[in-house]
Parts: sequence; structure tokens; C-alpha cells
Amino acid sequence: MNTRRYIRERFFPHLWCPGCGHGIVMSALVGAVDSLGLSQNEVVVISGIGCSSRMPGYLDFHTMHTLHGRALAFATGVKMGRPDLTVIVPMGDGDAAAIGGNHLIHAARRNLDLTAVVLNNRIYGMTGGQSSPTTPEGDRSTTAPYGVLDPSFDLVELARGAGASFVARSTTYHAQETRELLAAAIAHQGFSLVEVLSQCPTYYGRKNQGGDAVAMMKTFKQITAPAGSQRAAQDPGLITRGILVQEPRTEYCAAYGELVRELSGHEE
Amino acid sequence: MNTRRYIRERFFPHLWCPGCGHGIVMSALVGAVDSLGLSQNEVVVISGIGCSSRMPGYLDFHTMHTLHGRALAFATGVKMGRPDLTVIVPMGDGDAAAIGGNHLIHAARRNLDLTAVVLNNRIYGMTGGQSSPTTPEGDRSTTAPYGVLDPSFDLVELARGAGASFVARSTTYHAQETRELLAAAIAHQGFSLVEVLSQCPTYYGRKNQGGDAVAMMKTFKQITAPAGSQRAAQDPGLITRGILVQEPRTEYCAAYGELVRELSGHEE
Amino acid sequence: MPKETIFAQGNEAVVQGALYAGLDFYAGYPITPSTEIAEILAQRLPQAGGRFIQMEDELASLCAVIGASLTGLKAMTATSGPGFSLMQEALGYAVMAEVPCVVVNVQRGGPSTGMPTAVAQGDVMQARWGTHGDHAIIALTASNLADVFLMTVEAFNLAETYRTPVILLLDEVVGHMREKLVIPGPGEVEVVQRLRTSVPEGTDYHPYLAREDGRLPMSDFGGVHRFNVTGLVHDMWGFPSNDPAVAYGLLHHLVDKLENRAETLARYQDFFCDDAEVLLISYGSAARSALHLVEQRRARGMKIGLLELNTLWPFPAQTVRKYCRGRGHVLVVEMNRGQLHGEVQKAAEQPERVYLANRYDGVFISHKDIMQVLHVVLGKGV
Amino acid sequence: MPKETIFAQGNEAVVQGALYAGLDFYAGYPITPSTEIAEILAQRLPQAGGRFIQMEDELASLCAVIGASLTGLKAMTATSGPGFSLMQEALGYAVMAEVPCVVVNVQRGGPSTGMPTAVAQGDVMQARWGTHGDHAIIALTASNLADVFLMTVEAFNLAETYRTPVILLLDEVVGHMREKLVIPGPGEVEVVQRLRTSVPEGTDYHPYLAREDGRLPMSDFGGVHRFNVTGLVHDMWGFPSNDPAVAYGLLHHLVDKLENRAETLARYQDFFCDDAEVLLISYGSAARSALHLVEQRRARGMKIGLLELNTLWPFPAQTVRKYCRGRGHVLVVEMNRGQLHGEVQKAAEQPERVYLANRYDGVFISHKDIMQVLHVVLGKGV
Amino acid sequence: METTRIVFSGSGGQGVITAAIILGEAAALHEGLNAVQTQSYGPEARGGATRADVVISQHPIRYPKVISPHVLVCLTQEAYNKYSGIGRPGGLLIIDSQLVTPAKKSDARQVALPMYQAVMEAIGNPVVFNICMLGALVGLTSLVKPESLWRAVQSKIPPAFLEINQRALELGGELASSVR
Amino acid sequence: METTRIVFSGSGGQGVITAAIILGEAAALHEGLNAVQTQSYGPEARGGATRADVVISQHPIRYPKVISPHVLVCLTQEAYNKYSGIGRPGGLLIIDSQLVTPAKKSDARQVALPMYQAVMEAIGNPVVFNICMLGALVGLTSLVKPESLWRAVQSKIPPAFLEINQRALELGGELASSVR
Amino acid sequence: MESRSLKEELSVLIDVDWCKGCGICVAFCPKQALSLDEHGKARWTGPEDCVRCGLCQMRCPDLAIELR
Amino acid sequence: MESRSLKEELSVLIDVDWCKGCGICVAFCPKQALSLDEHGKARWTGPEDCVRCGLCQMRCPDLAIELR
Ligand SMILES: Cc1ncc(C[n+]2csc(CCOP(=O)(O)OP(=O)(O)O)c2C)c(N)n1
Ligand SMILES: Cc1ncc(C[n+]2csc(CCOP(=O)(O)OP(=O)(O)O)c2C)c(N)n1
Ligand code: SF4
Ligand code: SF4
Ligand code: SF4
Ligand code: SF4
Ligand code: SF4
Ligand code: SF4
Ligand SMILES: [Mg+2]
Ligand SMILES: [Mg+2]
Repeated sequence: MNTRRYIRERFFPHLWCPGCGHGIVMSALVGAVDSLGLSQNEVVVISGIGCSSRMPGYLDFHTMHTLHGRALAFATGVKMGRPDLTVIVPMGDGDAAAIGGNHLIHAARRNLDLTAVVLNNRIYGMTGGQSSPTTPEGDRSTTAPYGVLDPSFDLVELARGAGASFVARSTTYHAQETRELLAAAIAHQGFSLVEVLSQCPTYYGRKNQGGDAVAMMKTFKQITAPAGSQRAAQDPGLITRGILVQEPRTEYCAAYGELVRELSGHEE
Repeated sequence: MNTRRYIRERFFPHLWCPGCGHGIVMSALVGAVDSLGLSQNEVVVISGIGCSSRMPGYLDFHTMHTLHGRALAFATGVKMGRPDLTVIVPMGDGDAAAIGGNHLIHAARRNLDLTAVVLNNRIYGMTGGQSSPTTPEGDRSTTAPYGVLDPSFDLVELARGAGASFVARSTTYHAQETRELLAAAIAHQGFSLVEVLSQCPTYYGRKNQGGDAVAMMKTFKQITAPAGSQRAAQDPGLITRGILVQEPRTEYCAAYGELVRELSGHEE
Repeated sequence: MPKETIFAQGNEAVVQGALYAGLDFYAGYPITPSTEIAEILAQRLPQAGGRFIQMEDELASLCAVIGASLTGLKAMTATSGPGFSLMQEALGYAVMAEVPCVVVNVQRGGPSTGMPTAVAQGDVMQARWGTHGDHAIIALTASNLADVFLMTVEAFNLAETYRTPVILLLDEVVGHMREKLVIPGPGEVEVVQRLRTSVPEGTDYHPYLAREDGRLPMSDFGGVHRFNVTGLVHDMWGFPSNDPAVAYGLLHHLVDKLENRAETLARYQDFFCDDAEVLLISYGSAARSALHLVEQRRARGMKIGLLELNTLWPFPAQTVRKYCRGRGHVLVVEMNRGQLHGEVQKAAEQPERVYLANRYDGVFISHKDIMQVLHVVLGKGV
Repeated sequence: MPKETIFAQGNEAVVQGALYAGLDFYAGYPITPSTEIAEILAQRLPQAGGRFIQMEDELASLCAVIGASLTGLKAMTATSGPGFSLMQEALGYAVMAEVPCVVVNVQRGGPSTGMPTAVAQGDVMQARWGTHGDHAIIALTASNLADVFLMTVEAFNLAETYRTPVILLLDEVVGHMREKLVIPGPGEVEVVQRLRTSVPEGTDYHPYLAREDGRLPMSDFGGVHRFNVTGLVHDMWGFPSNDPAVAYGLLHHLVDKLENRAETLARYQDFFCDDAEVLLISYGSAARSALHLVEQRRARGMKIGLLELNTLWPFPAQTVRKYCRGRGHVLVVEMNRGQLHGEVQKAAEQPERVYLANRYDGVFISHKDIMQVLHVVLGKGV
Repeated sequence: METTRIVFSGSGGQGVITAAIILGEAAALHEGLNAVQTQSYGPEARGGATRADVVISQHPIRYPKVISPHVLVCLTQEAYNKYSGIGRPGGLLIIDSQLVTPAKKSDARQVALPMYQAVMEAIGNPVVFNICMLGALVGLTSLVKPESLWRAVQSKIPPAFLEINQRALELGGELASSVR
Repeated sequence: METTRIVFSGSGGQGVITAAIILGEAAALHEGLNAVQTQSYGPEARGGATRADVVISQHPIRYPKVISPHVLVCLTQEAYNKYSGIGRPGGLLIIDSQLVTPAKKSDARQVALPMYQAVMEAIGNPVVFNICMLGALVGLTSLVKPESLWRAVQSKIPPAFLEINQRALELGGELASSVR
Repeated sequence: MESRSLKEELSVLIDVDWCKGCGICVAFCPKQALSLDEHGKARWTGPEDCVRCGLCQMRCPDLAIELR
Repeated sequence: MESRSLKEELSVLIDVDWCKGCGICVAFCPKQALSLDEHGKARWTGPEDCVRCGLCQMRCPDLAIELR
């Protein structure tokens, strides 16, 4: 694969910190798009605001860097406007689950064919290390100097509870798996959410003795296991990876298109 | 029980339509508070905006009618300010799950000791019959003249996915059960959500041939069954009632109070 | 040839105007007194091949509208005070990213939840200054259904021409009032279509480079040009920049493209102004009562006239100054605590002659209310 | 006796001021350049027996602050442009329900995401008009750490005195700049405590009935008086009302309690104004450059002075008019496209002599920038 | 035709707003007149008195509300209590004789018709009460031609209900002629 | 003391902002002077050149930024390329001799010191590089007394690291005296 | 007190000003002890059949019924 | 082409301008075929051991590695 075809080389080297996991996710995303044989003109990438949200600037698709937490709402308009386009929505954990939580659950419920990718570094990277709703209980951040008191979201369970028709999870350590899951998510007809655990060595790592990027990725390997695997079964404390929800359901744009055809005779 | 002790009689007869289920829920709530022996001065009732949100005006507690969708955010401040008070948050389905969805899932996650009551009439009553995120697929509303296309939330599953420590469901037909569930929810240490199916004969009923209030309540009887009952087991299409999630978890204010005591020596 | 004559609400006139202008996409969240716009469109839009969606809140609605617009669609949302407050962040985004779209605010009594079913015109200044940072905006209004229709079409036209969100600032009385509406036939009213770039595939396209005439041709998402859209200060390709010169240029452009054209953008009507010694200035439903009074008093020989503004922002200061010149008294008639009154005073050469006839208690201002103020102004007491 | 001298950021001065004023509760959401306020409070507040919570967004933060205030706590939130836009609906609620609280907006470059790390003063008009409906607001600002401290205490004092949200409108330079801060000892600066009702249990308490002095005594949630709080137009018990007389009275009260006290609420400082032929008017960090220029030019014999405003809203029009009177030239120095300039022009007797020295490209305005404008104004070209 | 101002009042479910719209439409679309219709509703919409205003004129109508109505219709006691005072001397006040007990004498000419009773007896369905009232109103005032009213009714009513609406209109006309 | 304006520049991880704060604090809290410290950072904070300004004076300081610095410190090549031009004639430009290759002659007096190398050799931990630089700066300029600087360092550094910081300060002083 | 039965002790009191005549109490009374009168208001027409179960009170949306 | 092995066909190319020296590729190369040079940049120091698995490319956060 010629990665550079899909990126805006003039902005490289990019601005992410050395070892930041977000670049690995972006690389996997490019790989997924490539593996699906999509043309660049039929892909739209829409982010919110955050370190993760630098991604659209780096990618040579139709790109949009929106407002913190609102990417899925913008994406809803784009998809409704052009149902034929592939719309991918990379978001940070704060972006997706703190300020943007409502759009996430509604997108999941509505089942518009969007691919949401949460780059979950379990911290606010962009603003310098505050806790997010996915920062594990007890961990430290600049706004939780005594440790986080409130339980974190399990994004997979949240999306499932909201009715998502496709939910998957991986980590930056599992880069190839991430690419495959992203490809499957994009291929899925309907809303899909892929959570990728990503390292922020600069803030999360430093605040929580997580070590450098390499150490954090090793941790991802240790604390996760493929869903349905022996390891997962033996240790329920492990975070499961893989496709965790997959249910065929009517896609919203398709249903709406059907309605328009019925009412107006318009072929779309 | 002397119901009138808990209400502001001067605003009665209230403004809800004849047969509106919201009054039954209010009655059950008053019953629950009474059964717990709470004094009126230690109860705060905080609503958003909607027909359901007329409730605080009618109840003789400390009351607050806030902004559409934001009741739980206001309630969070009240509870943090006075953890010793009982804070009850009645909301409409639109209020709680449309515009207020994010506050709902975050309140569930955070596990502050609030009692959220969703008066789910599956429609926007106040504004005249638009669809809500709980309007069943295919049903009609003024904004879904051809039937709702998107799947509705299962509020219980949504709250469960968000990590709620207590979730229950009942209907206005099951008024006594509702009272008991509300009492259990208030007694629960941590966030609790009680969904009560409530009839809006004026809009939901009319738009969907639901008949009058009596007919709608009969429907509630038919389409629900106690969780764990034979009927529920036999017909998975039925909506389950009763306490559906109940897990002891650290309450947020308690945890924070502990932190304050440690750091400041303040006894609260 | 008119297409059809209907007896309809102001909110329906908005729908008719929007469909006439080519509305393709509507996203919204119900709120009194604008809800009928959504309700009628939920029915009509799919019939016309367009798309309607009810979003989870008002902010999401405007975000969706912006997204849809970027795919080339004419897109709109409608709300009222509280929802308009919630939209402010996205409104600023549309300004910054120069995305054409229409935002209808059917005003009701504020602040806060206020008086949801009562009439008011309290969001005039908010329409101009509600989002953070320096910016400019277009806001139009109307007092009768024919004008509601025309101003709705105009809102889309100006949005497309200037690549900007346009606010249609109505009020409860206009929104809910029913009267005859003659719907123009195709071609009777000009409809501005999106200006798309003529730059061919493979040639560098600059989404944020103005042509000589000041317009910025667009390229739809999904088309042959791939560019970036952001709410950050950006260069002519749409990529973020921290260069002060770029920031300076962009802010100038964003503000000046509208503020410097204030008189071009000014839509207004005058009634009996030529020899008027007393000039009423009004807009929206209040202008109906003002005109009622003017006609009534003219019949009795009083030299009184009305300037009705359809463009509120950018404020047509020169036009207003010209109209105020040489009048004995100027009365601004509005349903708030003097929001446009302040602008008229700034514009007028003799601000001390600019008075306010207003009402903000939820009751529709009447010709009698205005007359009462006029009495006082004319030194005749109450 | 000062408690302590520290070398700190403006944002830390806010924290110190808030703790001095008796801050009990903080809810917020991180955003540059205000984040340090939250970060420091996350650490300090529980040490002081208070409570800090990071909410899911800015709107929820202000809602929580309002809720906490109603239980009797002194409560605050802090944000910047985009977050301030998101708070507008709740800000209007606090105005309407008359809930004392403090909202800090450390301004950055806008509109929209703009230039998140750059300085700007572009939210001045938004602070006044950002929420829908007629209302009034207090907004304070400061240019140095001592004043940041004092204005923070003042913000709490005025919030309590007038039962209103108070906006502390800082900017990136003041927020991030470090200098010496002498923290006053207890009692050195007046701290206004909440005025609680003296009405005993069992007697009818009116949460929205002003005393003769205009103040409205409060009763905490959880106390002996049970009343209702709403964003709807309400009567003196806090219950919704549609009575036009009630609406009229309430809106008058809400606006007039602040606007009629504009000069009482005016906090400002003058430097070398007595004989100044050129008057600079400035606020926030821009006032530092203005003062720099004034001191520099005074040293060379120029008759130039500075009026530094600490109260931006209600705009102290009379004070400003008085200061402008008789000057050869007035220059408003600010980092936006002339937001306060417009107010000064409205206030001045000779608006044509009021000029604007500004910068809005993300670069901090310097004495040199101001001098350049002054040169032009004085007819000396560039 | 000179300007005529009409106020309909009653309770939420009685269809007074629909009646006002139908009358306005009849005048505006089928008689070449101008007509403006407004309504006022508070949060009490779901109880309390509903009010709908119609102004009809051959001249352009500016001020859209009604200050002193030429014709005032009150269909509930509550509406009567609230609005009967606004009628003008020489005006017409129409009330339902079963639902409203006129408490005081008003300046207007007061006409009490057993509309509700007639509808229930002759048609048996209260939904056409408002149409019967319109029939009576037009019978008493000749504000618009019956054909115009009928065309306006047709545009608002599903075909299945046309017959009972026609019957109600006639019924109203008959009641009117009984007192004319 | 008359006004002295200092600019520190380098890359994100080098602690130039901390250095600026320490210097400001030393002057402001321990020498009775006024000091103002500011910094500029773009979204490029995580790459690119970081800059921190300090103004020290016995007079009140109004304009808080530095336009033409009396002392300019550049700790990376990128910072040098970006900022070396802003130094003033007669000013002082301090660079790290290993990390920066002076490309052009500047108006300021240019002093290259092997600070990084010295720190790595003598202490082996790059975190105290900025402190060594401060030691050198104060050694070269006598802006503040070494004791004041040391007190400011103490207030910012956890006790466990005090020793290596003290060592770094001395090291900087020694390097400075070598060129004085 | 103890010796008096519930039946004697408790009455079903209906506040006609509050009752909106929705018919819920009537429809769900297990003993058909309630009915709507000619004004559309609920009436306790079968006190002798009534078992004082309180369901009517619990289900009345208008808080118009009290067992006392 | 078919007959040429992957080994011969593909090289691990590292863009030193893009590499930020995080060491991820080095740490996770199954064959220890990579190392950081004195400037802290990744180098393909063991081409003979390298099995062209592509893991380094996939895990490089800076898109600095390509197998070509
Ligand atoms: C409305 C609004 N609030 C707050 C911010 C400030 N902000 C920018 S990014 C961000 C959070 C970033 O964290 P996350 O979403 O987890 O992304 P990451 O940087 O960790 O990839 C915040 C709070 C903003 N830009 N807009
Ligand atoms: C920000 C905002 N948006 C919209 C509204 C209008 N509004 C008031 S209540 C309501 C929905 C009511 O539905 P629900 O929450 O289900 O309560 P119900 O009336 O059905 O009990 C809406 C959309 C509002 N008041 N504020
Ligand atoms: S701060 Fe964290 S998330 Fe942001 S670029 Fe650096 S490592 Fe990545
Ligand atoms: S509209 Fe519906 S929800 Fe509202 S009061 Fe009437 S019945 Fe109840
Ligand atoms: S349930 Fe209540 S409101 Fe309904 S009929 Fe019975 S008493 Fe009346
Ligand atoms: S108490 Fe029971 S039996 Fe008696 S009237 Fe009420 S519902 Fe019927
Ligand atoms: S391709 Fe595989 S074996 Fe070769 S260098 Fe990369 S990771 Fe190591
Ligand atoms: S993973 Fe990439 S950035 Fe990191 S050391 Fe290897 S080549 Fe360099
Ligand atoms: Mg993150
Ligand atoms: Mg509802």
C-alpha cells in the first residue's frame, strides 16, 4: 500500500508527540480505506476538536475539523446530504464521550451509516491532561490530582445500550487488527463504533507512571484479550477486543431514501 | 396518607389534560416520599421543561423548574452542595433522552445519589406531539407523519450501558408498583433511574389510535410483564417491569466527602 | 403567474419560501413558537425529494445543517430563543467556515424560558453578538406573509451569495398569524443558486480565496476537489494557520464582506415618509401596528410615516441616518427594551430626537400603545 | 497584613480571589486558556473543604453551579469563547432566576475555534448580549494580578449583592501572565456574604420580592422555606405567571437593578487624566500597553492619560462621557474590531473624536501599535 | 366590506381556532377580501379559555389582533366570564345556550342559541359543534357567503366527515334564522 | 535596577518556561524587584519552538512581553533560527554550543556554552539542563543573586531532585565564569 | 378503633373541582363501585361494594380521590 | 517477479525527517531488525533478519516507515 497517496504530505512530520498512538490509528485507517478500494473522493473524514482531531488535516479526503464533541452531528448532515459517501468520524474520548456523548448515543440509535472511531487515550490530550469519562477510577489527571473518583464509561457497553448495530474494540498495539476492524466497520451498513485504546505518553503516561509509548503499548497487550478467547474467559478483568456487537439493521438513510422515493417518485 | 400535605393545593386542579398519566406518577412519587418518612424540607424536586416538568410547581418541596434537558446537571450541583438532601428529578422522555441524553448517561456513570424519574409518554407532549427518541419505530407524530424511521432507545438498556447502579421500570397502570419502585430508587444509595410509561392521550394517543387514557393504560398492562415472570419469559416481545439493575457502588458525594475530610480535616 | 394562493401561518410562509428557494435539507428540534416549520417540512420535504431530520437538540441541528450544506444542499433549521442560545457555537462555526445556511428564530418572550407562547423581539442584539469573537451576520425579518415568503427566499439568496449563515428573525405573532399568501410562480422571484468553482479536477482549488467580486466559489463534498473545513483561523485552502497576517486577513474578510455592504444588503420599505414630521421605525409584527397608526393618523392629517426594516443586520446605518434627517421626532417601535433603538440612536444625527415606543410584557404592541408614547413625545402628556 | 506573596499566573489569581471570597463549589470543563483555573481548584478546593467537579460540558457546568448556589454555596465556573457560547442558555437562566454565581471567560481568538492559544478581547459584546431576551449583566475585567484578585472578589460580592451571575472577562495574556501577587490577609478586602432572609419558618417568604434597598434575601434549598425556582416569567413566590403586569415588573426589575446602577457598579482607574489632551480608554491586558505608552509619552511631555475600565457591563456611560469631555482625542484601545469603541462612541458627546487602536490577529497589542494609530489620529501619518 | 373584527372563545377541544381559520379562509380565498387570523394561548392551553381572533376587511389589515370585536362568540362559561366584557356597544355576542349562562348584561346584542344541543340531537357527534356555530354566525351576520364557508370547510375536513359538517352548517343556519 | 528583558527559547521538553518562571520568581519574590513572565505557544507546542519572556525591573512593568531582549537564550537550532534575529545590539545571546550552530552573526554578543554536554557528563540527567542554563545566565549577567535563584528553584523542585539541581546551577555558573 | 372495619372507617372522597372525568378510576375499580355522573365527574356510587383497595386513589391522575 | 522472494522485493524505508524516535518499531520488531541511531532516529539495521512482516510500518505513529 502506498500510504502517502492518502495523506497530505506537506503537513508531515505531523504535530503529534513522539510515540503518540493517534498516528498508529490514522495509519490503520488509511490501510482500511485502501483495503476497501475506496476512492479518495468518496470518503469524508469529520473530526471534533482534540489531538485526535488533527487527523482530518493530515488525510487527503474531503475533510472537516468541527467543534468539540459535535463531529457526529455534522457527519449526520453530510451523510444525509450524500448517502453515497463513506463518512468516517475520528474522535477523542473526551470529544466522543464527554461533551459529545449525546450525539454518540443518538447516532448509535439512529443507525445512520457512519463509522465512528474513538481514539481512546483516556485523557484530554489537547488541553494538557485533564480526566475524561474514560479515565479509569483512581488514575490521576491534572483535574483529578487525588485520583478519579467516578467510574469510567465502557464505551462498548454504552454504544450497545444505545442500540449500536456494530461495535468493535482494539488497541494501537494491535495495529493490524485495528485496520481490519476499521475496514469491517466501514463496510458495515449502519452506524459503527470502533474504540481504539491509544497511548498519550505525554499526559496520561506521565501522570500515571505508564512509562513511555512502548511500555504503554505493552500494557495494552497485557490488559486485553480477544472476545471469546480462552484468556478472556479465564480473566473477566481483561478488556475484550474484536467485533463485540454486529447486528443487521435498517440503515437510516436507506429507509429515508425509500420514503422519498415513495412520496416523490424521485430516484436518488 | 394525606396526599394534600405534599402538594401546593392552590394550583389545583392542575393543568395536565384529562387522563394524562403524569398525574398518576406524581401521585406515586408523593406516596413514595411519604412511605419513606422524609420531611418536606429535605426533599428537592428538579425538573427540566415539558408537561412532566410541571411537577415541581405542584409539589410542596424545594422545587426547581430548569432548562429543557438539563435537570440532572442542575441536580448535580444541588446534590454536591447539600449531599444530605434527597434530590428527585422528574423528566420527560424528550427531556431526559433527546436533548438531555448526555446528562443522563453521565449522571448514571458518576453515581451521584439522584433519583431520576422519566415520565415516558413516548412523545413531546408540551410542544404538541413531535416524536421523541422513545417513540416506537413506525409510530406517528407531528414530525413523523409517515411514521418514525429510527429505532427508539430502550432507556433501561441505555442506563445500564452507561453504568447506572439502579434501574427500574413500571407504568401508570401499575401505580402501586410505581410507588414502590420510586421508594426503592430513592432509598438506593447512588444514581437511580425509574422509567414509568405514562399516557399522553392528547397527542400520542390521538396520533396512534391509542384510544383514550383508559385504553392506553390497558395497553400498558398488556405489553408489559414483571421481569423474571413466566409471561416475560414466554414472550420476549414484552417490556419488562420491576427493578432491572441494582448494584451497590460507591456514591460520588460520599467519595468526595471522604476526600475532603482527608485533605481538609473538615467534618461535613 | 402565481402558483397558488393559500391562507396560511407565517411559519408556513417560511416553509413555502424555503421550498421555493430550493430547500433540500432541514434539521431541527421542536420549540414553540417555531415548531410548525418543522412539522410542515416533515411532511412536505420528502414529498419534494428533500430530507428532514429531527435531531437530538438545537446545536446538533445546526451542525447537521452545516454538514448538509457542504455536500451542496440548501439547508435550514428553525428554533426560538432557548434553542437559538444553544446554537451559538455552531453559528460561529458557520460564520468562520463560510457555510451558507439559514437559521430561523421565531422569537418569544425571554430571557430564559420566559413566556414561551408570548410575542417578543428580544433577540435582536443576540442575533448580532450571540457567538463569541468578532464576526458579522445577516439577519432579516418581516411583518406580513408576503414578506416572510420573500425574505425567506432572500435569506437563502444572501446565504449563497455571501457564503454565510443568514438569520431569519421572526416573532410569535408573525409566525402564528394567518393571512393570504400568494405563492409566486417559478421564476417570478429570483433564486440564487450555489456558486460552484469552475476550477477543473487536478487544478489547485482554493475554497477560501475570494474572486474579484468578493464571492467564493464552492466545491461540494464528494466532488473532485478535496479540501479542509475548520473553525480555526485558516488559510485559503482551509488549513489552520497561526500566521497573524492570515488571521488579520480572514477576520477582515469575514466582517467586511457584510459590514461594508450594509447598504447593499439593506431591505426596507417606507410608507408616507416624504413629508413626515414624525418617523416611526419598526420591523416584524410591531411594524403592522406602526403602519396601522400611520394610516389612521394620516387619515386625520398628521404628517407621520413609517420606515419598516427587513434587514436588521448588518444594520443599515446610512439608510436610517438619511431617513431620520430633518424629522421632528423619530420613534423606534419594537417589542423589547430598546435593542434596535440603540442602533438607530447611533446612526441618527440627532440621537436626542430618537424615542422608543415599546412593549415587553408579552402583549402584542398596538397602535394605541404607540400613540400613547407619541403623545408624550409631542409634549401632550399621557 | 498580607497573607502571602506569590509569583503566579492570572488564572491562579482568579483562584486566590475566589477562595478569598469564599468559593465553595466549582464545576467546569477544560478549555484553553482558562484550564489552569480548574486544575488549580481541583487541587485546592477540597483542601479548603469545598467541592470541585468536572462536568460533561460547559452548559452542564454552569447548570451545576446554579444548582449549588441555590443550596447556599458560592459557586463559579470558568471557560473560554466556545464554552462561553455553550453556556448562554444557562446564563440567561441565572439572570432570570436571580442566582448569584461567577462565570469566568478567559478570552481567546475567535470566532469559532479561532486561535485557541492567542490573545483577543472579542467576547465583550457577547458577554452583554449572548443569551436571548432582554436582560442585563455585570462583567468585570482586569489588567494585572492584583486587580484580577480584587475583581474576582468583587465578582462574588456583586453576584451576592445583586443576585445575579457576574462575568469575569479576562484574556489570554492576563490569564497566563505571571507576576507578583500579594494576597491580602483576612478582612483586608471586603467580602459580601449571602443575604439570607430573616423571615422565620411558617411565615410566607417571597424569594422574588425586593426589599426597600433593592436586595432580595435568599433562603437555601434544604432550609425552612420551600419555594420554586424557574426560568419562566414568575411572580414573587417564584411561580410561573402569564400576567403582563408581572412580566413587565420582572423585566424592569431584572434590567434596571443593574442598568440603573451603572455608575455605582463602575470600577475604573485613571492615570494622568487631569490635563490629558489625548485620552486612552482601555481594559484587560490591552490596558497595560496603553499605560506603557502613557508613561513613556508623559516622560516626553505629551499630555496623554488613560482611563482603565474594570467594569465593562453595565457600561459606565456617564463616567466615560465625563472623562471624554473636552479631550482633543479619545482612543479606545482593545483587541477586537471595536466592540467597546462602539459603546464609548455612544457615550461620548463628540463621537467623531473617538478613535480605535486595536489589533485582532492574535498578536498582543503593543504601545507601538497604539502609537502608530495615535500618529495617524494626530494628523502625522503613519 | 368595512372592517369586521370577530373573536371566538371557548375551551381547547371545541375547535374554536379551526372555526376562526375556516372563516378567515372563506373570506380571504373565496370572497376576495382580506383576512387575518391570530390566536392567543398560554401554558393554560390545555385548560382555561382559548381565544381566536379574525379580522375581515376589504382594506389591507395591519394591526392583526382584535381590540373591540364586532362579533364575539363564547362557547364555555369560562370563556364567557373572561371575554364577554370586551364586546362593543352595538356588537353581537353569540353564546351557546346550554353551555353558557349569561351572568350579566353586556353592551352587545346577546344571542343565545342551543347549538351544542342541536348538534348532539341531530348529528350526535360533538366534533362538528364548531361548524354549527360557524353556520349560525354566518346566518346572523352574512359576513361571508354560505358557499364560501362551505368551500373553506371542505378544504379542512377529510371527505369522510363532509356530510356531517354540511349538516352542522345547515343546522347553524337554521338556528340563526330562528332568531333573526 | 533598570528594566531588563529576557527571552528563553527552545523546544517543549527543555523546560524553558520553567526556567523563565524561576528567574521571574527569584527577582520578584527574593530581590524586591518587579518581574513579569509570559509565554507564547501555538498549537505547535508539541513540536516547534517554545518561547518564554521575562521582564525584570525596579519600576512597575506595564507592557508584559519582550520586544527587543537584552538577553536571548536559544537552546535548539530551530529556536535559534526563529529568534536570533530579535536580539538587540549590545545585548547578549546565549546558545548551547552542542545543540546550536550559529549560522549568522547577530548584533548581540554571542556566547556559546557547552551546557547540555556538561550536564550530561557531570549529572547524566537532561532534566536539569534548564537549571544549568539559568546558572550560566546569572553567572553572565548578575540579573539576580545566586541565592535568590536557588530559593526560587527550591520552591519549584521536589526535595528529591534538589541536589542535582544545585549541582546544575553551579555547573552553569562555572561555565559562565569560564567566558567572563 | 381496632374493632371497626376498614369499610366503616374509610370513605372514598372525590373532589369534583379537581376531577376531570377521565374515567380511569371507573374503568379500573375492581368492584365497579365508581361511575361518572351527568357532569362527567366521578362518583362513589357503590360504597357497599367498595373494598377500599385504594386503587382509584392511586390511579387518579388528578389527585382528586382520597380514601379517608 | 513471482520467483523473487518478498525479502528481495521489499525494503523497509524510514523517513528520518518524519521519524520522531519513539522506539516503537524497534521495541516490537519480532526480529530485532531495527534500532535507533545516535540522532535518535530509527534505522533498518538488520535487513537480513527482517521478515518483511510490516509490523513496524503498521505501528509507526509517524507514518515514517514504508515497506516498498
Ligand atoms: C466547547 C469546547 N470546550 C472545550 C474545548 C477545549 N478542548 C479542546 S480538545 C479537548 C479535549 C481533548 O480530549 P480528547 O477529546 O480526549 O482528545 P485527545 O486530545 O485526547 O485526542 C478540550 C476539552 C473546546 N475546544 N471546545
Ligand atoms: C432548548 C429548548 N429546546 C426546546 C424546547 C421546547 N420544548 C419544551 S418541552 C419539549 C419536549 C417535551 O417533551 P418531553 O420531554 O417528552 O415531556 P412531555 O411534555 O412529553 O412530558 C420541548 C421540545 C425548550 N423549551 N428548550
Ligand atoms: S498530548 Fe498525548 S494525545 Fe496529544 S499528541 Fe501528545 S501524546 Fe498524543
Ligand atoms: S399534552 Fe399529553 S403529556 Fe401533556 S398534559 Fe396533555 S396528555 Fe399530558
Ligand atoms: S380518575 Fe380522577 S380525574 Fe379521572 S374520573 Fe376518576 S376522579 Fe375523576
Ligand atoms: S377503593 Fe377500590 S374498590 Fe373502592 S372505589 Fe376505589 S378502586 Fe373501587
Ligand atoms: S518488517 Fe517486520 S521484521 Fe522487518 S523490520 Fe519491520 S517489524 Fe522488523
Ligand atoms: S516507530 Fe516510527 S517514529 Fe517511532 S522510532 Fe520507529 S520510525 Fe521512528
Ligand atoms: Mg483523549
Ligand atoms: Mg414526553
